[in-house]
Amino acid sequence: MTIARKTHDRTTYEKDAPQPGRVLDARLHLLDRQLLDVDDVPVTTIDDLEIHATGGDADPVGGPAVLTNLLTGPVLGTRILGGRPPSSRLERIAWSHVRAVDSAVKLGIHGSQLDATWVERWVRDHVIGRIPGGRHDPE
Amino acid sequence: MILSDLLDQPVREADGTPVGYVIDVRFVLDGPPVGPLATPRVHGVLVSPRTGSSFMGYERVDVRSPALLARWFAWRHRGTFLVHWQDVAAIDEDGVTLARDARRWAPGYERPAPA
Amino acid sequence: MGSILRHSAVVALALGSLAPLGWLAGCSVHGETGSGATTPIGEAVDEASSAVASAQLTSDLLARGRLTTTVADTTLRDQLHVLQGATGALLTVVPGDAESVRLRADALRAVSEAQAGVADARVWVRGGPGSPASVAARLDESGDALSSVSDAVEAS
Amino acid sequence: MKRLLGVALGVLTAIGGFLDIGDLVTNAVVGSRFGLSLAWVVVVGVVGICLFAQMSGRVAAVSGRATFEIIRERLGARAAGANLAASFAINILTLTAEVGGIALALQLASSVDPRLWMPVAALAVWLVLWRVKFSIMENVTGLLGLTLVVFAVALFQLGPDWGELAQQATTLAPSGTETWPSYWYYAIALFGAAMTPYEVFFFSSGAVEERWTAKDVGQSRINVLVGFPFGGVLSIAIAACAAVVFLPRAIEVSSLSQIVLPVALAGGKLALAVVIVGIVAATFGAALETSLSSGYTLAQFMGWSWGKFRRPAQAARFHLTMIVALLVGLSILMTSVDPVKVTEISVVFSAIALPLTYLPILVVANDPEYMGTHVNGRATNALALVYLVIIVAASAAAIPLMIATGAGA
Repeated sequence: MTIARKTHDRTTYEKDAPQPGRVLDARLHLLDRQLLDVDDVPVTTIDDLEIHATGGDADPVGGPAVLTNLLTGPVLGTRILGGRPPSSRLERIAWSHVRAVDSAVKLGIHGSQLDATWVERWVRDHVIGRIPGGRHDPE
Repeated sequence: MILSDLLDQPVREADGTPVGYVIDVRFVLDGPPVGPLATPRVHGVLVSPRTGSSFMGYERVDVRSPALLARWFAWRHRGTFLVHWQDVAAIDEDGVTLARDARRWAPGYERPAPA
Repeated sequence: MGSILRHSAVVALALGSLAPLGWLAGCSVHGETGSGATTPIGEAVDEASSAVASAQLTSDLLARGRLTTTVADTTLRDQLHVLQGATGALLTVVPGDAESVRLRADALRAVSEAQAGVADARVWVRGGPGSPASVAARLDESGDALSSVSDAVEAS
Repeated sequence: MKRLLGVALGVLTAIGGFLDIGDLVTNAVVGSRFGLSLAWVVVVGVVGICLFAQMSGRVAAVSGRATFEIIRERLGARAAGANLAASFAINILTLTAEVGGIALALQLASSVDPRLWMPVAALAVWLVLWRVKFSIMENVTGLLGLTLVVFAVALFQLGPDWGELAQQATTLAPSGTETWPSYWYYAIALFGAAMTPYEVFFFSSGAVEERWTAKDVGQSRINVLVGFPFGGVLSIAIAACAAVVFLPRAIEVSSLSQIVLPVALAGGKLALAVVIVGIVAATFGAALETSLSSGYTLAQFMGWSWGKFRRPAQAARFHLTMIVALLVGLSILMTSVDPVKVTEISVVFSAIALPLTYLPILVVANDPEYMGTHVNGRATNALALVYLVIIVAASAAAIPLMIATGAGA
């Protein structure tokens, strides 16, 4: 997949101006990172991101745009085969819930408030919770 | 827009000549704070002429070790450049089209002091 | 680099699931003549003599009170499985010439003799008739038979 | 005094926890066929696992991220997904071998058919995973596993010809009827037995389970650098016992019952009882570690809540994964496949899967955004790069050699 042989290799471009805020690259800092809730309990992994024009328009091209939602959902199947699940199937977590980004992305709210954890809650209530001793601390 | 519709897409200049692939999208946290953190503004897209998938970010950060590995990854992604978001003219099914006089910037960025 | 890892991961995955099944299905059938036919006979005989040697060591240790009955019984039982495997390998060999047919017959006789010896040893281990001396003699005899067949195979 | 006790406990657990059914079987088979001419591979493998475990433990302690979280972050969902599938399949294979090992060891103690022990062993493993605290589980199996020191004691009591053993250890070539392909095949099997990926998943997730911080990195380094080499010495002792007893008698090791014979020869019934306890503890500990690793890898990839420090109800899918993994392993065993054969295959596939886990960890251990000032030193990086070459070479050569030698037949 190499393109445009003519671009000579040793090009060095001018350095971008230092930015007023922290720099986050999607793939390097956000995508596929662990998402932890306010008690540092893992909620899910960030599968995708959603951006909107600052005015809220879904098509962000042509004007300033911002990151609005972290997305999570049944991505593995489509990721392996390519493409992505329809956007209706993706669970949205607003950026306003995010309290920190370091080796994991940390939310300021409790995991149970998010739909992303309904599978966990279902397995807990219907499978693990049913087995005796499931709700006690290991000793 | 869902970001994975943008990542790995081919990139063309205004006159149609292909220049590479989108390997990442850069945000800068300098928008109005809607929650504990500032809103991430879409600052630009990172384009690599060689391969669609960026790998471990070696081409952007100043991680120099382990030496052999770092040099090999950086070599593989040489020529990666940043295009500001306002220089992105259009995004459609067959890829990203840059504005006519789109400026190219170095992919590196100021690293926060080690934790 | 990501793609290389991906491909090796997929290869590992594919083989991860296929190979154990293929491997557990047992070895391929040999059907050549000349030394091609005798090597599998030699291998089966080596397996059998390894089983007999293990049985000799086990019964000797038990006789000297250095081994518990349960471990001795388990070891002999495992070695019987090895001997069955050796017999199975010998039966599936398709010898091409008269000499390898004869070698195969000798090998089968020696291995079945070894099987009987080890089975009787197990009877003694569990407190049945027999004595350390009789068991040892029986095993030495089948051990010698196997080594003579093995020498004949090498000579062929 | 308490700190000293903590250090001692850590070291002893590392020694006891080092050996599993893969080490036991592979070292015995290699000893019975090649004598000590492959002992150098154990040394290479032990240095490798010391480097790798210490690096992944440091990454987990400093960044708070366990191995598979990092693999997903660094490789992205697709490459990490393929990596997960391969690592998970091989982990199930190893888990199957370990549970089979428990059943075989219990058969030695009871002469009851192993297929009756297998469900009992799987249930016992699950019960411990369900109720027992992480550190208690780790320390008990580790300390009991220490009884495998009896192999070293047995070696001395056998009064071997040390000169001949040393001569074997220095001739890096197959002897007698063994061919070069099978020599290298078993070299890879030994390397895979020493550097199994599940040990790294378990070690780094354990650092998060026990809430290590940068302060604890020093302690973990002592555990690893003292404990694992001792484990390696025990591996070589197993091979040496096999070499001394089986090589002259041309006995090919194909069952666990044979592996204990040298110990019985040297130390009689007492030593035999000790070694059986040791094997049960080692295989039981390894079965716990491999089940946990199956839970860790999947949960960390998918971002589920995981960890034994949490109540099972707070890590529901993590525990469900472990239950399913144990059931899959048990069902494979109930097809009366020979656990020793499964073990021989699992160690080779461990060697194949190693690069998939090693590379991301090596990269992250050098990334200041994760590690701050605790990035790899220059020496560690040099050694790590040498091992990257060894690991990729072993992984690439494994499959062709497996075909060439019919899996070491």
